[in-house]
Amino acid sequence: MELFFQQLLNGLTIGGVYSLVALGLTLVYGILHVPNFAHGAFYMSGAFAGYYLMAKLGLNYWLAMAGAAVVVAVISMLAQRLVFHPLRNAPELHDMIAAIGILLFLEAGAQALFGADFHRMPTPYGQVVEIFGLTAPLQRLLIIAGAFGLMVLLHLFLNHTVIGSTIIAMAQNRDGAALVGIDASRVTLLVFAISGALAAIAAVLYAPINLVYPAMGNLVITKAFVIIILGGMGSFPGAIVGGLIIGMAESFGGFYVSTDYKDIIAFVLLVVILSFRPQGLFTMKGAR
Amino acid sequence: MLRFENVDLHYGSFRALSGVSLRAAPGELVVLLGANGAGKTSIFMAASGINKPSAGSIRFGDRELIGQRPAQIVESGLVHCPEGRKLFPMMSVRKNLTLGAYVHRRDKAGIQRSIDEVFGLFPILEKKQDHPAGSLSGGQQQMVAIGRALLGRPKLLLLDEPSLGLAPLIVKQVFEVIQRINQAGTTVLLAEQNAYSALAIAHRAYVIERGHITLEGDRESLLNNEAVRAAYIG
Amino acid sequence: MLEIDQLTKQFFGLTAVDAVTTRFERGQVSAIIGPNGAGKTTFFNLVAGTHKPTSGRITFKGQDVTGMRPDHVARLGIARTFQTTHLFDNASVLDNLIVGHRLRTRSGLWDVLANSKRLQEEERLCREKAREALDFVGASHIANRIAADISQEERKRVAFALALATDPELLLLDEPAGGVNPEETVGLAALIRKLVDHGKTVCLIEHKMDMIMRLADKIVVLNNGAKIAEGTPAEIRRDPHVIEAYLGTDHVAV
Amino acid sequence: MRLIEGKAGWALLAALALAFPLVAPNNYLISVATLAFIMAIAALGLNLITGYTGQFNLAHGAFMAIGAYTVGILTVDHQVPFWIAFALAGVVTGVLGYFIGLLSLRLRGHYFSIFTLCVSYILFLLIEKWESLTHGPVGIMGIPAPSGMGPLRFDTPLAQYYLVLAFLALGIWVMARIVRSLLGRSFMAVRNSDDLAEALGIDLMRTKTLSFVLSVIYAGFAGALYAGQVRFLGPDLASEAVTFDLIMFVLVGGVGTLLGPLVGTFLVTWLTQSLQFLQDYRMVVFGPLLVALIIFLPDGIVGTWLKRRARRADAVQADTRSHVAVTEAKSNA
Amino acid sequence: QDTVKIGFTGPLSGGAALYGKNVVNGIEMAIKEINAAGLEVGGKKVKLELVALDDKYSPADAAINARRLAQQHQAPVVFVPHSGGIYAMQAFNEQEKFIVMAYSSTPKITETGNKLTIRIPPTFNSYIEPFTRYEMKKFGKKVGMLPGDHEYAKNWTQLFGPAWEKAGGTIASNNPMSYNRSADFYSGVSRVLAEKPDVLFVGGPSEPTALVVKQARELGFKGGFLIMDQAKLDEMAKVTDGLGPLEGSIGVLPVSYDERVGPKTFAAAYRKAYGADKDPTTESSYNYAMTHAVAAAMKLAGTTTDASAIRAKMGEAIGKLPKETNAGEFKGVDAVGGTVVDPLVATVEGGKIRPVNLSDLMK
Ligand SMILES: Nc1ncnc2c1ncn2[C@@H]1O[C@H](COP(=O)(O)OP(=O)(O)OP(=O)(O)O)[C@@H](O)[C@H]1O
Ligand SMILES: Nc1ncnc2c1ncn2[C@@H]1O[C@H](COP(=O)(O)OP(=O)(O)OP(=O)(O)O)[C@@H](O)[C@H]1O
Ligand SMILES: [Mg+2]
Ligand SMILES: [Mg+2]
Repeated sequence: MELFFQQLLNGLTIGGVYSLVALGLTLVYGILHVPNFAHGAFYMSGAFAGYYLMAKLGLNYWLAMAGAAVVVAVISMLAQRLVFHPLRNAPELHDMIAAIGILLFLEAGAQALFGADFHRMPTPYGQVVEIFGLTAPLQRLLIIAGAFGLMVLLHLFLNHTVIGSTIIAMAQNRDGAALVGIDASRVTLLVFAISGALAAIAAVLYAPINLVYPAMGNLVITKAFVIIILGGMGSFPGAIVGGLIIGMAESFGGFYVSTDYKDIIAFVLLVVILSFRPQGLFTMKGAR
Repeated sequence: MLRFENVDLHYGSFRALSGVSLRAAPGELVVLLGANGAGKTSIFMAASGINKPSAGSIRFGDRELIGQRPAQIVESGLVHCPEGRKLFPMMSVRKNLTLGAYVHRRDKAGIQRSIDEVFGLFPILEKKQDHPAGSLSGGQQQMVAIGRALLGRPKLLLLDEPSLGLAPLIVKQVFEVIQRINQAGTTVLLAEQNAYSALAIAHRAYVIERGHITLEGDRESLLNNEAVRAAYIG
Repeated sequence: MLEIDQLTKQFFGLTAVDAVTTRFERGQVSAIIGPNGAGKTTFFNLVAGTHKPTSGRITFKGQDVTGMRPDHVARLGIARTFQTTHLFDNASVLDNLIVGHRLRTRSGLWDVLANSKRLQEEERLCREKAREALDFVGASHIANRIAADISQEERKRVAFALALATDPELLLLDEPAGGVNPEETVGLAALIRKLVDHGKTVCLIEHKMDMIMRLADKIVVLNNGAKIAEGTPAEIRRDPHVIEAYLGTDHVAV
Repeated sequence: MRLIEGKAGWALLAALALAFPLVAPNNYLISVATLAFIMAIAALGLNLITGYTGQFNLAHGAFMAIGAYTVGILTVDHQVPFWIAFALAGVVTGVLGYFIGLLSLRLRGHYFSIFTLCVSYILFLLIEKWESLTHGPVGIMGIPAPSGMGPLRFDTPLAQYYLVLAFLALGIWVMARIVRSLLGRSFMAVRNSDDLAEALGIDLMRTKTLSFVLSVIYAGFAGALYAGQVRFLGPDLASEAVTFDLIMFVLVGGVGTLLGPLVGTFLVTWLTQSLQFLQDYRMVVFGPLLVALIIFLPDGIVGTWLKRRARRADAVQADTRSHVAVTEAKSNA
Repeated sequence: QDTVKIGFTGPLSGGAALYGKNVVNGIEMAIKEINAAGLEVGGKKVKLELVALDDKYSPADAAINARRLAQQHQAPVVFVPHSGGIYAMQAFNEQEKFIVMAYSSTPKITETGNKLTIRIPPTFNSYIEPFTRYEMKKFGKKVGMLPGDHEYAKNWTQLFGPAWEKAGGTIASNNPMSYNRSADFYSGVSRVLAEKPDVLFVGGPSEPTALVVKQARELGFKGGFLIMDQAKLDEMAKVTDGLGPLEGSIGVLPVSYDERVGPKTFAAAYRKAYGADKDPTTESSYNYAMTHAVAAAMKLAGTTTDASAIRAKMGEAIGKLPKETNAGEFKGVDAVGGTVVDPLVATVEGGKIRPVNLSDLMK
């Protein structure tokens, strides 16, 4: 039983991180209708920014996290301005390839700046705590709390503030949004900033129990894509539930089936679910 | 109130508007008549800042609109109810209407009042207010689009083919509503295929053909113009 | 020719088409009218196979076509146009039309690789059909223009031609004169007549009452998905239900 | 007139390709070109499903790996002669493509793309994990070079070059036939609007599946040639990086054009080879270069050229029919 | 003065870039030293120059790079640090006449009969038995296997499992994990720990291996770690925050703990060249020593171009390498082209890394 709860906890941890990354992806998808392949590189940049601020500038964990969020938000907005904005009228294939260009650039850039080495981000929360007879590293609990707290905040922001609803409006009809006076370029920038910040925060939450290195984003981004089509592209609850499903599948699959096959489990799950619901779990209308 | 002077508009190398000049005085209801592809929508798109003219000037009050962003133009009181509706399909009808008042977002009470007025004009929308706008039929969506434009509290309202795809009964209502809006003090620029109904409520009208204004006049003179009758009223 | 029996379609609880029973006769123009959201387009989608009905039966020339895929339905001889005129926007008008006859051809991959007689024959046939259809609707002069660049009325005509190229017996036209000015509407109405004179059966959705009243042999009126009246134009014009739900009292005089 | 111009162009290309080894200073350039030809064959296939049929397949590289592994496994573990294994590579990818196509082509747009991305990942994992069949991460070594046919032998770089060139030429010829036929028109109809295509009686699923299978067969043969050329296979061949490379080739050259994949493959290959001196900074330069290409030449090199030519032709016509305005041809892949 | 190009192809970008960089660093250092000291071959002064090309770990790119190095740059030797690239190059290196300097301890690369291949690291066979003995004596007979799932780990696992059983041990479970790709080792580690093993067999790149160790300790594992030679104890200690969690481990001796003259001199020079905080790895030290060996072999053979002649002198050259430059403590080359080494291993006892002689463990 204890082992079961350990896996549950673990599933929540990775699920939470996946969800945060997937949320950023889903938000940008909603606005641009383009799967942002560079998102994994944003995640990686967030980890490096956090690492640099902590290890090199000696900032504390939370400040470093905020700093990383700002840095990546800026990178993300720059990518929007310099790359996606000029491509706004181009077919979607182009945005995808351009995103790959950004990814290559950021990955190589990180390597040029920080070297190809594995880095380790320190954390003040390295202790192992006991709750209800279960041992859990504090950082893992922090990840869970952080990830889900952020999701609630984001939900409130999108659905209960005017700025939030402008984002949703933009996602549904760009021209329509412009005609009611919503400034499209500002909203797009804002979405990119949020998306980047979410990736950075996810990275800084997760990095202390993992490693920081230039290719780290690739691991997460494939999963994030699985998640957003599992949940329905552009769907907010879909990203969260999808993240949890994949997190749990990996955790329990890795434990009860085999770690060797745990990645396959997630993908096979996707194939099965999409065979029954081709539009993903959370979209009502035809998948387009 | 609105003044186009020698406006040219290009799509790529194709010239959709050439030297268009027109005006609408405060309180007027001006109709644009023209065949399909004549350039009516292009005029509206230029005014609301979605498309950028390549030459000329568009003045709204004492403000030059060319070069301004759509958001700024809406804020100044020029609201465009577009052809093809451009609603937010997954949002509820009510939320669509509310966003229409985006530039007045701080005035919560005012928004509520305006929404009630729109429901008064189109009772069906009140019933459907919690449905996603995309699930409504074409005609109902057109009503939402007009309603949303009204929530922008237009000083000048641009209506692009509001009767397109509407049932006759509803078309009649729509024209009544437009007239009422106009009588309440809003200047209206209306593009229509339905020339007879449109002229019936208009003060003045322009006829546009292949991107040129070819005729201009008040209601009577156009209704009695043989060419116009033959071409647009039938 | 087309018999509809108790046809029903529900979307997430909303009944868009509600137990409609009717029939369309060969060689006639039938019209479907009704307020916005009455379920007219949905009705077409059901007949054409785009949506599967919740219940009910559709019989075409004695054959049950209920729930068939759109391409099957098309091959059986039902062609349709869309409410928002769909064309292949980045191809020339003629290229648009050549595919139109593809469903009547049989050459596959082997023919292509071997450049078989059949393929050459069929390619010629498709081209011929396309020209023919274009001539029929009077749009030969725009054959080489890019479809995205032609006017609304030309689009409507090309859409007709595209439907015609499939060699249909029944044409379903969704608002063929929507967004077209009165002068051009008359031209389109004449074209529809011409279709019928050439042996096609037509079923159309329209809001332009003058056109419908002049053109249709029979009118079906839908409201909230259900059929509220059916009959000749003269009958419909007088029907109190129709006046109340749709036309409004003014129109009686037309 | 245009036809002759086209034919002459192709003949010129063929002559260039045939003469290249005579002027190439060394085998290095010849083997770069050989590998580029192999990639170009795969890119041609990708262009069929993506450029002409409008379905953006992200598993293309994985199918190339399937073809390669078919050859590797059959020749190394079962001593099957190369050419028989080569033919079977096409069959295996085709059959697998058929089933994967059935499963994935029901999805539309990005769902299809990302679903295929996942399929690609599953195929990669299968190759990596199914050790008894694929040798897992250890890889397959000792794959024989293509065996000789009659008097021809294919064990020198030069011979391999001409062998691959012959297959490329065949691939182009078949592709040209397909896209210019009624079949190709059906594909393009599906790309342009699937609703309309369906209403016109085109069986969407059949058409898309056919295109998918044809396209992956190209990938399968490309993979088979790759196996015979590199003679070692590891699971990395199935990674998405290969697919991304292929997409890049198609896009840089011009999507939905016959020549595009070829031009793109050669140009990008040349670029990556010339940027080698930058070593680990290579991608810092290559990334932005790619972005710039996409932004400033959105139709790719061939696409831009064709469009310019079309516009010139249009301008000439416009003079003769003064009342008809001509908008620029809209491209929408 | 002639310039002779020394070729390298390996991953310089992407996930394995660090690995490639480490190899390049070693070669680069050696070349600088050789040029500074001045090299004379057949009475002519020659200057060595490194040409390093990126192949992103891809065999096809490695093959192309090798052709380029051999033909455009006339490089007589090409260093390559991954087996895929090695296999791809072995298909033609005898024709094109260049030596494959293979950095991979996979035994197969020297079993193919290729006459122009030098395998730089020793095969790992020699480690397995002593490692097994040590851990079994110290902690018990039940091993839980948590190796990586990459090629190298597979090869190790294949030999290790039977060896452990032969020594009288049992295998609780074998659970390979993707060290390079996985985002989380939690479930894999807990799965193996559920079987209550005495010893864990782990190994992959140092840092992820350290995460596995850390995870195991967090989940309450008290036994020892038998660490595959790919991971280095000193690098692992940086991730586990000290040697504490590594107590009871056995693995290869990190270069920086090697007290023999060659490695010690090298470690000092490496830190000087690349920064005091950079610990040298065997990737660097082995390739450094072999670059020196190549230069020496050229001198002995009296040619910078004839690959077979250079290859023939490699054994002698290695044997004659001065102690200061023989950072790998190589003794020579065996019949098939593999190096002969007496590697040192290390255990972690009392919070310290202790060098041990393999032969001592076998007693
Ligand atoms: N985005 C565009 N790109 C290219 N050409 C366009 C574009 N939009 C409109 N056009 C062309 O510009 C001309 C004028 O179009 P516009 O939409 O302004 O006409 P309209 O009078 O509103 O017609 P309708 O009655 O059909 O709405 C037409 O020939 C049309 O084809
Ligand atoms: N795919 C769908 N999903 C959900 N609801 C739908 C769908 N299609 C249509 N509806 C609903 O079915 C009802 C009938 O719509 P339909 O489009 O058939 O009306 P219509 O008679 O064609 O109207 P109009 O004249 O405005 O085009 C509407 O309430 C609409 O919201
Ligand atoms: Mg218009
Ligand atoms: Mg309709």
